[in-house]
Amino acid sequence: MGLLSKVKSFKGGVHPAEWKELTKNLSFEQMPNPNLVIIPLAQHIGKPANPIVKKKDEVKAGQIIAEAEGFISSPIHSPVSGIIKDIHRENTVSGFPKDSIVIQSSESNEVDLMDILNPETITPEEIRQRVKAAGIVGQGGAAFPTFVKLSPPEKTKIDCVILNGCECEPYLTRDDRYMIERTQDVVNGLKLIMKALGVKKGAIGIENNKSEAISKIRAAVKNQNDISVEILQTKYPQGAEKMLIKAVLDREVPPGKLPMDVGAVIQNIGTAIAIYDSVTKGEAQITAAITVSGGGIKQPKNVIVPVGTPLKDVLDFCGGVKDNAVKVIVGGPMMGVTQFDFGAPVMKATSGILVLTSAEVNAHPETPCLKCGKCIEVCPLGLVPTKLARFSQLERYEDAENFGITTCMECGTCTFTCPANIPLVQWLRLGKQKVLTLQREKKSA
Amino acid sequence: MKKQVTLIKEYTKGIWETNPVFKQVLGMCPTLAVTVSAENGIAMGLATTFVLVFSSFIISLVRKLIPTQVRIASYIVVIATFVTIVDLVMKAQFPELSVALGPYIPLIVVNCIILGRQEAFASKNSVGRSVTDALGMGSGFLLALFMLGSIREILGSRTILGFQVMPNFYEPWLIMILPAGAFLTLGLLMGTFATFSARKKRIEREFILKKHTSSRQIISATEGGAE
Amino acid sequence: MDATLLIALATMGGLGFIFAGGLAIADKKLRVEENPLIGQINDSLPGANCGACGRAGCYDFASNVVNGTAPVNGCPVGGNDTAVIIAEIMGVEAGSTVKMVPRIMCRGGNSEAVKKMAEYYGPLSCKAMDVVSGGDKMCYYGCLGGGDCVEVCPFDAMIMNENGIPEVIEELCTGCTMCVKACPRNVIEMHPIDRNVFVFCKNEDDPKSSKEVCNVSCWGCGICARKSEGSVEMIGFLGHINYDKLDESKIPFDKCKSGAINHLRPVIEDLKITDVQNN
Amino acid sequence: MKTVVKMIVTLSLIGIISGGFLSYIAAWAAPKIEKHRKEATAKAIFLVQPEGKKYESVEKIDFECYKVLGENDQLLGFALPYEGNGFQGKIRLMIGIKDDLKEMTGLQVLEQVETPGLGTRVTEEDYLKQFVGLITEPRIDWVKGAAPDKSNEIQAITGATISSKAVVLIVNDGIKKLRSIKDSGGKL
Amino acid sequence: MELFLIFFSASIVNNFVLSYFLGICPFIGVSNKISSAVSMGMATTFVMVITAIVSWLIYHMILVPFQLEFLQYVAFILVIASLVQFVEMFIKKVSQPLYRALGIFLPLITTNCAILGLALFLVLRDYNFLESIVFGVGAGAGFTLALTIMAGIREELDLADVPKPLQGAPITLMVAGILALAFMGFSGLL
Amino acid sequence: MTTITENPTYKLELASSPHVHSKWNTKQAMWLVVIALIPPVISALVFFGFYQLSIIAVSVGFCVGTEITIKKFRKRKVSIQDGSAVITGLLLALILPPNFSLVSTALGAIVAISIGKEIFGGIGFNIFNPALVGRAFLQAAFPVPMTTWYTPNYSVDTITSATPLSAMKFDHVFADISNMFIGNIGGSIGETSSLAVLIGGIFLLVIGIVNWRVPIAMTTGVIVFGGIFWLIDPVKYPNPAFHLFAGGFLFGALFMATDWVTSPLTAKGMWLYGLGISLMVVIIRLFGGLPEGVMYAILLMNAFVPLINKYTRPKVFGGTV
Repeated sequence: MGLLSKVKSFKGGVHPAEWKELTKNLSFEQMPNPNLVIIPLAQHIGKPANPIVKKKDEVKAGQIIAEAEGFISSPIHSPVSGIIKDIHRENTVSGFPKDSIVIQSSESNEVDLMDILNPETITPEEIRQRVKAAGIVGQGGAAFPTFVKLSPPEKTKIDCVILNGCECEPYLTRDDRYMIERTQDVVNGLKLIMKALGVKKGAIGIENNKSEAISKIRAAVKNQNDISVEILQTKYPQGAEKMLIKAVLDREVPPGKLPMDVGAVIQNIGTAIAIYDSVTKGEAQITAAITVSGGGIKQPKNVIVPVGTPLKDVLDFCGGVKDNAVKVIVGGPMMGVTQFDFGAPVMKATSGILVLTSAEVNAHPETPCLKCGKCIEVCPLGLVPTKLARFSQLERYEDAENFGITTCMECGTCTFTCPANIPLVQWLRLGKQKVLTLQREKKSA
Repeated sequence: MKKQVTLIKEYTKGIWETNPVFKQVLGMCPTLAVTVSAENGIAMGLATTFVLVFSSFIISLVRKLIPTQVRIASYIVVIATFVTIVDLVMKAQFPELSVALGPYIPLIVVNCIILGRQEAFASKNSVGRSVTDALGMGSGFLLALFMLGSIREILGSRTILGFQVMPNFYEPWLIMILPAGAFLTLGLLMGTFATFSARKKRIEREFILKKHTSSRQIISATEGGAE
Repeated sequence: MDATLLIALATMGGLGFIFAGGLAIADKKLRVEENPLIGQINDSLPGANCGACGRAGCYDFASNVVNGTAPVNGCPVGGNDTAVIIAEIMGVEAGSTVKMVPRIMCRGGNSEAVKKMAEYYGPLSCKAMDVVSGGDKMCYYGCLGGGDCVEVCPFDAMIMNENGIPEVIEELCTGCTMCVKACPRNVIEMHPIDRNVFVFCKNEDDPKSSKEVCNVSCWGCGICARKSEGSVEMIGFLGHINYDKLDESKIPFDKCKSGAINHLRPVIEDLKITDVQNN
Repeated sequence: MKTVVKMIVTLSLIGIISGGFLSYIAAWAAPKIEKHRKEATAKAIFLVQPEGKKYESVEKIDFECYKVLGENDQLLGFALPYEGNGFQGKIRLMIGIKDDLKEMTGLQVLEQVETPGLGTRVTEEDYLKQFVGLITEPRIDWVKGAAPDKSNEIQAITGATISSKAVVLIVNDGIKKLRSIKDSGGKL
Repeated sequence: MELFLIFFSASIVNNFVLSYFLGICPFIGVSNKISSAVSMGMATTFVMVITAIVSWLIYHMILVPFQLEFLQYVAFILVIASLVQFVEMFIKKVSQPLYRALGIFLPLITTNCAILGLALFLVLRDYNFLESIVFGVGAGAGFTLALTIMAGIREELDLADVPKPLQGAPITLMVAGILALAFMGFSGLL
Repeated sequence: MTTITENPTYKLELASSPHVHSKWNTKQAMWLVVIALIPPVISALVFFGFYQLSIIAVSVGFCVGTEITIKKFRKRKVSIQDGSAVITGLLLALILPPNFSLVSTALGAIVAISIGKEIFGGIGFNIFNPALVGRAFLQAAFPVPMTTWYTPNYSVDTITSATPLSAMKFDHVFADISNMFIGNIGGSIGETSSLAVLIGGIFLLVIGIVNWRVPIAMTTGVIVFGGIFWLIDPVKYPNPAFHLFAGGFLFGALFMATDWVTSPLTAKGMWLYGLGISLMVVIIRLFGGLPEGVMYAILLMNAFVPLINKYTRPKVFGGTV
């Protein structure tokens, strides 16, 4: 195949066990509407949405129940038909309670749809408006409102759109399945994004462990000169924006800057599908495609669930949790969040629910740092995690800032590698938060 | 401005509370260099005390006459004069000791203890008080030097003040009379001092703690409210 | 010998003359204006320039004190006396007002009080726990029990009690507020030592939620506010004591079901060390 | 201006007083110090030339050297203070040699800064007594680990080879210097 | 070659701090940050060179001709104290940035035994004028080296769990002890 | 919060991401180092006899004992099972001369752990290699026994012999390289047999416990620096191969300098560190007063590691902050 010679990548990174075979070959299943859905108003980065319904209101699936508040925000649609039960604080998968709308769903399966647009004749402005109206947020995990990404400032020159098909997190197979099952839609979604941004160059970056997806996508873009398929080394965190840009375009995003600033826009496979669906079917983002996997779940599955479904319902749909489970994680195992409340709901950007056993977690007690330097070797961002963690532990935030702690993206490679099992990411996250707070204080003072 | 304390207190504080070597970490150079034996330590301590006392005497005597700009220069000349006297007398009367203490006698001039006491104390206090303070500091310094010297001599050459105290089968650790040994011993000794101070503090704290737990001020949660 | 004596006198006198003159001229020509406080503090320092403070000499230390980057008691050579003088120069008053001590506004410790949903794994430090889903206690307002305040106290004036909640040993506390800064949840507040009544809760949630996560939380029922004639005010779902108008006798302690509003147990003088030793 | 005058006067005065005081003390101490120095030299000289009764400085050479005279003022040999590099610093020796410069009468170490316990063993009697009666021609040599079998050899100290060697080299150098003066017809 | 040996000996093999115990006070006091250690080292080197020049001149031009060797301590220290004060004032006037970087360390140098020790060594070892200067530079470089290494180690130790009683001066002394052990490896190089 | 579900039957863990972990942990790595030290131990017994086993036992025993005592005294968790004290004990024993006094060995072990490690706060915080601190202390304390060497397979009346390095230094005799490779020479207990050291060291390199950069940098350095002098004067100076196999070079390169804690963090730093060690080794061996300098060279470079780390910090991705 000659693939090996062309495999692109970045410096650093790790190779965690993949575990993708659990769900790799399973098609998506549609999950029935749950009895109760909980919709947090902050499902995206930026300002939380503003609820426009009241308690006891009746809503239809697809109806807007909360409006975007400000530029970086996103509207929220009801995923089910039913009655608003309450609007108050609920636990979320992020681990912190947020103001949420609780809807008691009714039997009705009726869905409010927007008008269908023709992807061939649609204008860039129409795409942006549709993306905004559909409440689409990035599916990569950060949940950045997609509409904002598609509206770069005038001065910024963008020359390439990269579709992120890496899915470098272990276990997760959602993007892989999307590329296999809806190959053409992925490509069409990419075209819509390119059109919205007026960009002539598109690329789909796929890790070389997804051979089926690669061959299907390759076939789909065979006659497209403006879209290339980039085969990337299977390595975590290949799917991180900065790493992907480095691998595909060999450009480095400076700390504190966005991919836009080096002329690239990254979109997730799931986002492309969502954009395509919103245009061609008029669907708002009211479902989430997620991988439910791990050694602790009885039937690993790729499922499509209504946004707001409590974890408990999803887990039950997949056969329930085995008794030897120790961790329930929303997101991938490297960057996801452990759950303690199964009442917390699936959000728009949720990519997976993992139930892990202690054998998979492979946790050992923490021992002192031996300065082996492995964390530095694997850090894709050229940081010194061991020092940064210690600075943060000793509250020496100024030193941490000087060592570039704000660059950290919490990818978890350092902690994964650390032979001393030091929770580096935890300390780094803490330090980063403190440093950012201090910076803000300094600016306002 | 300052609380007047008794002369006895003025004397004893230099020995323990503000011991120049262990607490203030001053005068390290002679402390480390000459304490190869207890005898050298005593000699150096006496020499330093001599200079300290006489400089304090002179400076507290003339403290009001010296303009601030030439303060340090004047003090240091006075100190240097006394050091030279010590040096000459030692060379004349105790030639062997003078060889052992070698180049470190002149360095008494720049021993921070002496200049420090002049600036901090002698230049602000009466003659009697200054001399007492100088004697105290000198004694503290002497004590520290003697301790360090004894330990190094016992371990490094099995003797103390020339008398053999360690059995013959004990092989002397030559490192103790090398620079490295000096650093390590002083470091450990200071650590030991600090441990004792910390222990004293901890015992005090435990005493208070006992009182505290018996009269605990925050109602524990299980006692709850009215229910 | 006389010649030597004369030459010696001449040399030393000459050297003294030259350097004194040089310094005098330098003093006149090269004088640089600066904050007079620095000079004052510098004068009160031992002047040995020994570097024991970790600064480059006494003058540097003095300017650091004036800038606020060095503590007034930072000179180990001068000791306490010097520290007092410097503090006076700097206008730092000591002990002029009522002593302030930290109070912990949470009682939800390890006992049944607070619900825990999962076992926390990771460093036992409040600030680190706080970034992992806000710790393992269901309450997002209360004490995390990691003991950061105990750790940070420079005077060893804090201990964790058997309930996993920190306690202040008032005799040792100097009111430095290090613990207040260390608490990621802002559970610790500074209060005058003679204050006796507090609302031991920070939970601002609605009654249902706060009741569900903790037995000793303020449920926000507001009964204390209604009955105490202004001694307690409700802000949202949380009671706040108005210390200006406080009348202890008006507060219906027995009406507070959770006991969130409460007073410190009075110091029982008779219960002394003997009791503890008997245990 | 007044302060300037005061400064100058004070410092000069202190300088003058100090200078005067010190000259006085120095005048008292100098002869004693000189005496100690002489005594120390004499002691070393008679240690390396045990039969000597008297000594006098050799004139007209550019380094220090003493003639040692016996009971009847006959020339026994020379005592040469000589220094060179040891293991860690300078070693200063007092070399005792017969007047024909062919046989040593003794050796003393005046100053050294060798490693305590190792290099300092060159000051021990066991080592130094090897030099008594040692033949210096063609040069002094050393052997290791075994007893010397030639009359111009000494045994180096185990573990302090460098210092032992250094001492031998210094002695050789010193003797060479004396010899060169003698050979060039100089008067010793 | 002779000059190089003097430099090498003064800076490494017979390091002032680690084998002569000179300048220990600032070595312990100012070695907590690399930046200040380097500045202190530079300032000391600067003063050492000046001291070497001036004290050589005073000794050989005044004290020896008039047989006043017994005045050397008084004379040297007077020179050093005044000189340092003068240099400090001068730098403070001329360049504030330089003063902040270097000048503030100057007062600390007056009572630095290393300076007086240097002056006395010059006399003891009978160096000529050029050798004196090289010796001054070498000693200064050695002092800077020891100070910088120590500062590096102490910055590292700030992150370590050093037992409380050993924190500060004791651990510094013990590290110095181990450093002295390590520097023994160079013994006999010259 | 109306929807809190009741606690399930299984125990849930709350922890920070990432939630999976690589297979390596410190304990495992440490014990693998112990395994890698078995060949040198065997070579010690083969060449110098079974008395050496008691030195090793005393050294390990006192290291472990000291660590436990200090940890107890400081009221810290005793973590002896991580094997670090055992390694220190083994390393210390293997760099002592054969037939060394057991009392002194015990002293060395105590110093190694207490002054070499615990005063800094225990494992991970030490600046210097503990075993080398112990050995340097012994060298300074008992210089004579520490430089008394025995020939391998000595008979009843023990014969002291010179190490190849001291023979080179003082008598300009170069030992046979093949003997040096096998270990049939005088020297420290575990250092003499280059073969045994290589077996253990390469095992560590292959399983990836030690970073290859340090040993490679040291080897390159010693070949280059040693080679330069050899080319200048092949009679006076030994060839690079001699440097490589003599004394404790290989042992130092593979087991001492590669110590995680006391070596630099970054690749660039490791190169600098290795080259620095080898330069110092060559200088001390050829010009210093001591015949062997690997120990001092490593200790000296240990002191430089904080500075090396500071100045070889990797570039932050995308430029400076």
